[in-house]
Amino acid sequence: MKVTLPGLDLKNPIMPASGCFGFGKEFAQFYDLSELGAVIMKAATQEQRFGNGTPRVAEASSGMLNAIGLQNPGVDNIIEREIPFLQTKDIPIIANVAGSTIEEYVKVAIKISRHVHALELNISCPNVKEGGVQFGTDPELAARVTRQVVEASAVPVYVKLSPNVTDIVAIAKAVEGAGASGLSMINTLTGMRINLQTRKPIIANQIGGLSGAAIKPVAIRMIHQVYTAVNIPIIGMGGVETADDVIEFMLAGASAVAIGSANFKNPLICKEIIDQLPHTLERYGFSTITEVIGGAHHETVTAGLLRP
Amino acid sequence: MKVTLPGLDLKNPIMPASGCFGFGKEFAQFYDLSELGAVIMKAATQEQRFGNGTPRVAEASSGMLNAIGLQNPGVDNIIEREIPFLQTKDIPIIANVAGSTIEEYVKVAIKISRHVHALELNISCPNVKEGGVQFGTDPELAARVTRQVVEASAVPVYVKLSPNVTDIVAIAKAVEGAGASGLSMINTLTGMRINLQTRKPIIANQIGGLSGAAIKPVAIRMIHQVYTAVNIPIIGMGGVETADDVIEFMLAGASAVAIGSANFKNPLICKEIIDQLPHTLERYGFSTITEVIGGAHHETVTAGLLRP
Amino acid sequence: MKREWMKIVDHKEIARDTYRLVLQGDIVSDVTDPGQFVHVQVSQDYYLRRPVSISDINPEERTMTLLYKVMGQGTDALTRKAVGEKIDVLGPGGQGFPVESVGTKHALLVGGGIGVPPLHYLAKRLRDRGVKVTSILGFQSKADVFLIEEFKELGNVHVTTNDGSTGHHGLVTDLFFEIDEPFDTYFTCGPTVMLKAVSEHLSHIPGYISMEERMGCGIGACFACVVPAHDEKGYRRICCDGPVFEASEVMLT
Amino acid sequence: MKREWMKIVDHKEIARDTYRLVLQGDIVSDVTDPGQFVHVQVSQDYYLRRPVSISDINPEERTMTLLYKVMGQGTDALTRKAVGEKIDVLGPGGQGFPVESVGTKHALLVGGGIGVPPLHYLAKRLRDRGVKVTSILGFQSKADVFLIEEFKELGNVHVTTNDGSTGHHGLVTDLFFEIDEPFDTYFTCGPTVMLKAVSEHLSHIPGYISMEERMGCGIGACFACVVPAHDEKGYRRICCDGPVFEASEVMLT
Ligand SMILES: Cc1cc2nc3c(=O)[nH]c(=O)nc-3n(C[C@H](O)[C@H](O)[C@H](O)COP(=O)(O)OP(=O)(O)OC[C@H]3O[C@@H](n4cnc5c(N)ncnc54)[C@H](O)[C@@H]3O)c2cc1C
Ligand SMILES: Cc1cc2nc3c(=O)[nH]c(=O)nc-3n(C[C@H](O)[C@H](O)[C@H](O)COP(=O)(O)OP(=O)(O)OC[C@H]3O[C@@H](n4cnc5c(N)ncnc54)[C@H](O)[C@@H]3O)c2cc1C
Ligand SMILES: Cc1cc2nc3c(=O)[nH]c(=O)nc-3n(C[C@H](O)[C@H](O)[C@H](O)COP(=O)(O)O)c2cc1C
Ligand SMILES: Cc1cc2nc3c(=O)[nH]c(=O)nc-3n(C[C@H](O)[C@H](O)[C@H](O)COP(=O)(O)O)c2cc1C
Ligand code: FES
Ligand code: FES
Repeated sequence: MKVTLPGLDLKNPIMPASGCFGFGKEFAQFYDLSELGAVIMKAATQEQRFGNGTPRVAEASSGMLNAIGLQNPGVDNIIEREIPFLQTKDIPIIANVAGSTIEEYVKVAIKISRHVHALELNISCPNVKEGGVQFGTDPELAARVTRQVVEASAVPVYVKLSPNVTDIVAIAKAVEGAGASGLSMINTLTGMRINLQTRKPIIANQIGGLSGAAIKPVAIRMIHQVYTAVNIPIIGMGGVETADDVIEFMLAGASAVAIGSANFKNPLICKEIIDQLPHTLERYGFSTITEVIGGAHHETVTAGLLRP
Repeated sequence: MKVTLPGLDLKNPIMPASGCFGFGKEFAQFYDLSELGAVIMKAATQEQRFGNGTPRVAEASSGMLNAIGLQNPGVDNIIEREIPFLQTKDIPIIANVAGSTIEEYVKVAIKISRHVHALELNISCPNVKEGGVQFGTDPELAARVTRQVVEASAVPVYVKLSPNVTDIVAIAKAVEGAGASGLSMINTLTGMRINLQTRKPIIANQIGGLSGAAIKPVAIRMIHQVYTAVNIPIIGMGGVETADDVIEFMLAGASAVAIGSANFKNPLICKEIIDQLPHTLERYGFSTITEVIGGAHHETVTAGLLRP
Repeated sequence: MKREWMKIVDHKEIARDTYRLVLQGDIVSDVTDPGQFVHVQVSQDYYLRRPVSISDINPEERTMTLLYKVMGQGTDALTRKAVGEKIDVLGPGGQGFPVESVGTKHALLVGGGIGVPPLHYLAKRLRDRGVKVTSILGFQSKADVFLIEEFKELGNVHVTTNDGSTGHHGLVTDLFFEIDEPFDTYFTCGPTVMLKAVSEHLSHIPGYISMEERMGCGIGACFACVVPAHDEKGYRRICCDGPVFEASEVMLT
Repeated sequence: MKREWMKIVDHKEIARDTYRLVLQGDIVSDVTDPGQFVHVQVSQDYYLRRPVSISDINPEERTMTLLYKVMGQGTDALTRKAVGEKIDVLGPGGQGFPVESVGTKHALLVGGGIGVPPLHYLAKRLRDRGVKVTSILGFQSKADVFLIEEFKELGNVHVTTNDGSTGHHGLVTDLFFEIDEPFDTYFTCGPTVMLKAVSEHLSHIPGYISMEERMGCGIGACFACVVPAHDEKGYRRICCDGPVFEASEVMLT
């Protein structure tokens, strides 16, 4: 079940996704976090942020919308009050780094990279007015912020891509060229729900990010496309809810998988999937987890509806 | 329930979406098509097309993928063998026009526009190798093909937009500037599913278009954004399955609504929604259907979780 | 906090669109305070859980009573769950009303609509400590009224309805000056407009309010359910810092 | 074709992962040919319907028998539907095996695995017209075998299994030369590899094959289920032009 990625020795390929697991404490009451492959923390910005108005979440078919707005206690508080708890667990820690300007990204990266095993550079948060997502939709800007954060960081940088783009491959190649050690994809698709009673968008921010099973086919498609275009590993996410989903993401090209909103349905989901994974691998005829990675690209089994 | 749009006098705002209703014959065994607001036919190309290999569909959470590949009998056969049947029904007919080159689009538009009430210019089909979608992802190309088809067409042209773009507003404005009488949005989101047994994409074309309830929040978001940026009407679609959904699309800014893959779940869906719509309007306090259009933009009811 | 498939042992409509759901399981023994809630997964068709307050518990029978009102698709689907079925529950969540730590002699409980249920268990706990309890319960109309007999067993009860079809015709706040014996603390749960009105009227005494917001995780990890607070921290999470707060702690908007 | 909520009147496992589901409703009276199918909505959790062949009908009792094998999530969920429940069915769909229009005296029926069911009703209809019926039914293993007794009542039956655990050890095509009396027409349903092998072996006589493909609409409107054809039109839709075709009509790939 071991997977080795730049900066990350994963005892298994499962980790909670950023923003869906806080800084771990709440989930530690359900299971021992040391069982995880790694943990990705909630986004860190330079200063404390209070985020958007409420409501911040809405339900959708097979998914949910959120517009938290990067609420977090700020990088210093995270280093002081949150990371020490996670360091007591035997798992690599990934810090999700956000900002409104390249300078902010760099400052946060400099500080926090001294305390974690890798950074996830969040250039794809759809829920803040300034910064964040414009870096994720323009290959040049994406490359620029990546290059500077890679230089500033003491640990490998995984860039988290936005799916709300015409050409995901162009962005992926741009950040690879700028020195990213890996990719993390996908962030949420931007969406909206309207409350028929009030006739207004449900979410105070109007637009939110769609996550959950609904976006899985988009995630699989993008990972499949990017896998053949880059030479850096991909942490896949977007609608993972079962051990079968983990295999599907890895066949598409992910080297590890993050689980986001499914933690809200079932706080034990990461642990349960980790427990099921060996059996699932066996069922589909794999002997190691690394064999699965990119399998959809190099397998020669003929597709079809054949059955015995 | 009446809505009047360029070229289209709709007795109600409900119509089947292109590609999900063939040319109507199959559904005529379930109900009288004259009850519909209008009908949008399967895409027409200049020559007969055989489409992609099979499998062409796959299931997804709250949705499905398809990669039919614009299979159709060609514009001449459609005019000769399919349109006459629809003309016996008392409904406006919309022809979905596709092509690989601007010339093909123009030729199809010249021919078919003489026999229908409006065109839906399909610059967004994700499932063909050449033509189609590149026109839908580049504002300049989109404007160019729109301009020429508008010139060639005898009837108003609605341009069907692809959601697989970074900036939907830019495309919408470009085609409005090029003379489109209306917009139709959204086409499918590109996605993929992988068969864990064969380890290959389920769909022969690998990538397919995701439709159904899963994409509704993306459709609502895009319609909401585009509504304030253009002055032409929008036919909304993407996951409509209930009369409530119709209201949600119209509040976001749609003037009429098309129903696609839900016809596969329930071949009577369009008729059932038409029957329920008056009651649904009343329930949410509307006295006419036109009052709903764009309601989310100009309503003054305060949002909130207030309850009596 | 646990995730548990709890058994439905009773399920009945008790007022218009309002249901009593009695669940049995281990979560019951973890309930500490009145005003805590459980996070209910109606079925796999609904992506998010629904927060519902604990209205009462029976530790011997390992049961808890939830009272819920049909407000949308999820609660509507919940009505179709039958006795004997199991349901996926996460809880108990949050900080409830303080009982031991407040020195109240005469408590005023103010409930509005589906905000009434958590006050029931609170009233029992206060009564058990010898606190005098007076309740003002507001509903839309006669058909919506519930739990009145239960509250009457625990103290004085005043009922108001918006349409005057039973009790006082008007708002809960209309009755504050009709309560003859002075009360020293208030506890309230209901729509935000009501919470605001109550806390403004009674700003001279200590009060505790239970709040509502759409939730993601329900356990404090996602920051979906925040409410602005007056202190330096600037916010509280309703699901774990609340849902009950001291009235002076948070900003009602 | 109709959409109907049909009543489940019987539902049992009859072989490994293989279930018999008996449905009652008006759709039954619309069935014309053996080999037609119904399009089943397992539940709202599944976006697409599942095509399942009609294995038998009983017009007096207004019932139809479906035999299905658990192949994925949808068929797995189907096993949990109980007798008495209703299920959303669209049908009958498609063109079945010709019975009246073929001048066969001795028909060979070749079924593979879950392709066997539609041949059952076919065998009955052929027998009713006085046609001699010989069947070769192939399964993976002994535990997968079903309907043998039913076929035996209608003619000679040869069974093959891939692992030799019962009947002949090998493929259905191995047995073609073991059938003593000459047959003049074949009818087959099963996996595409088998259909191909059968039609190649028996290319000298007329044959009818029933095909499978993933479907969208199931009624001919979406072009999901096409198979290439030899004529100018170039394709057939399995859901409405088929699922049964003359062997020479379509290209098996
Ligand atoms: C701490 C707390 C305690 C509660 N206790 C009770 C109770 O005891 N009895 C009762 O009837 N109701 C209670 N509610 C409100 C109850 O959670 C909502 O009425 C319910 O979630 C509505 O779900 P729905 O499926 O009917 O509506 P939908 O509109 O379909 O719900 C869609 C989404 O919005 C959320 N949502 C909608 N309305 C509310 C709301 N008012 N508060 C929070 N989330 C909402 C839902 O949870 C769901 O995620 C409580 C809410 C909170 C926050
Ligand atoms: C005309 C026709 C008749 C059939 N008759 C029978 C029958 O009598 N008994 C029986 O057990 N099976 C029959 N099948 C096959 C049956 O439809 C599939 O086994 C079933 O759809 C698998 O669904 P699932 O949910 O288990 O699999 P999943 O993999 O979860 O299905 C996902 C999607 O793929 C489709 N799909 C998967 N496998 C097939 C397949 N082999 N053929 C068509 N669609 C497929 C499903 O319908 C669904 O849309 C028939 C198929 C066709 C086309
Ligand atoms: C409530 C919520 C908060 C999130 N916050 C962040 C964040 O702070 N940083 C980030 O990079 N992604 C954030 N995400 C995106 C997730 O990490 C993940 O990319 C996305 O939800 C898709 O995965 P899922 O479908 O498993 O949820 C958030 C998602 C949710 C639902
Ligand atoms: C099987 C299938 C075929 C389609 N064919 C076409 C087409 O030929 N032309 C077109 O413009 N859109 C086509 N579409 C897209 C639909 O018209 C519609 O835009 C999309 O499916 C979203 O709506 P829905 O969620 O209601 O299905 C097709 C969709 C499906 C599912
Ligand atoms: S609901 Fe997630 S923090 Fe409260
Ligand atoms: S499944 Fe739609 S045409 Fe056959």
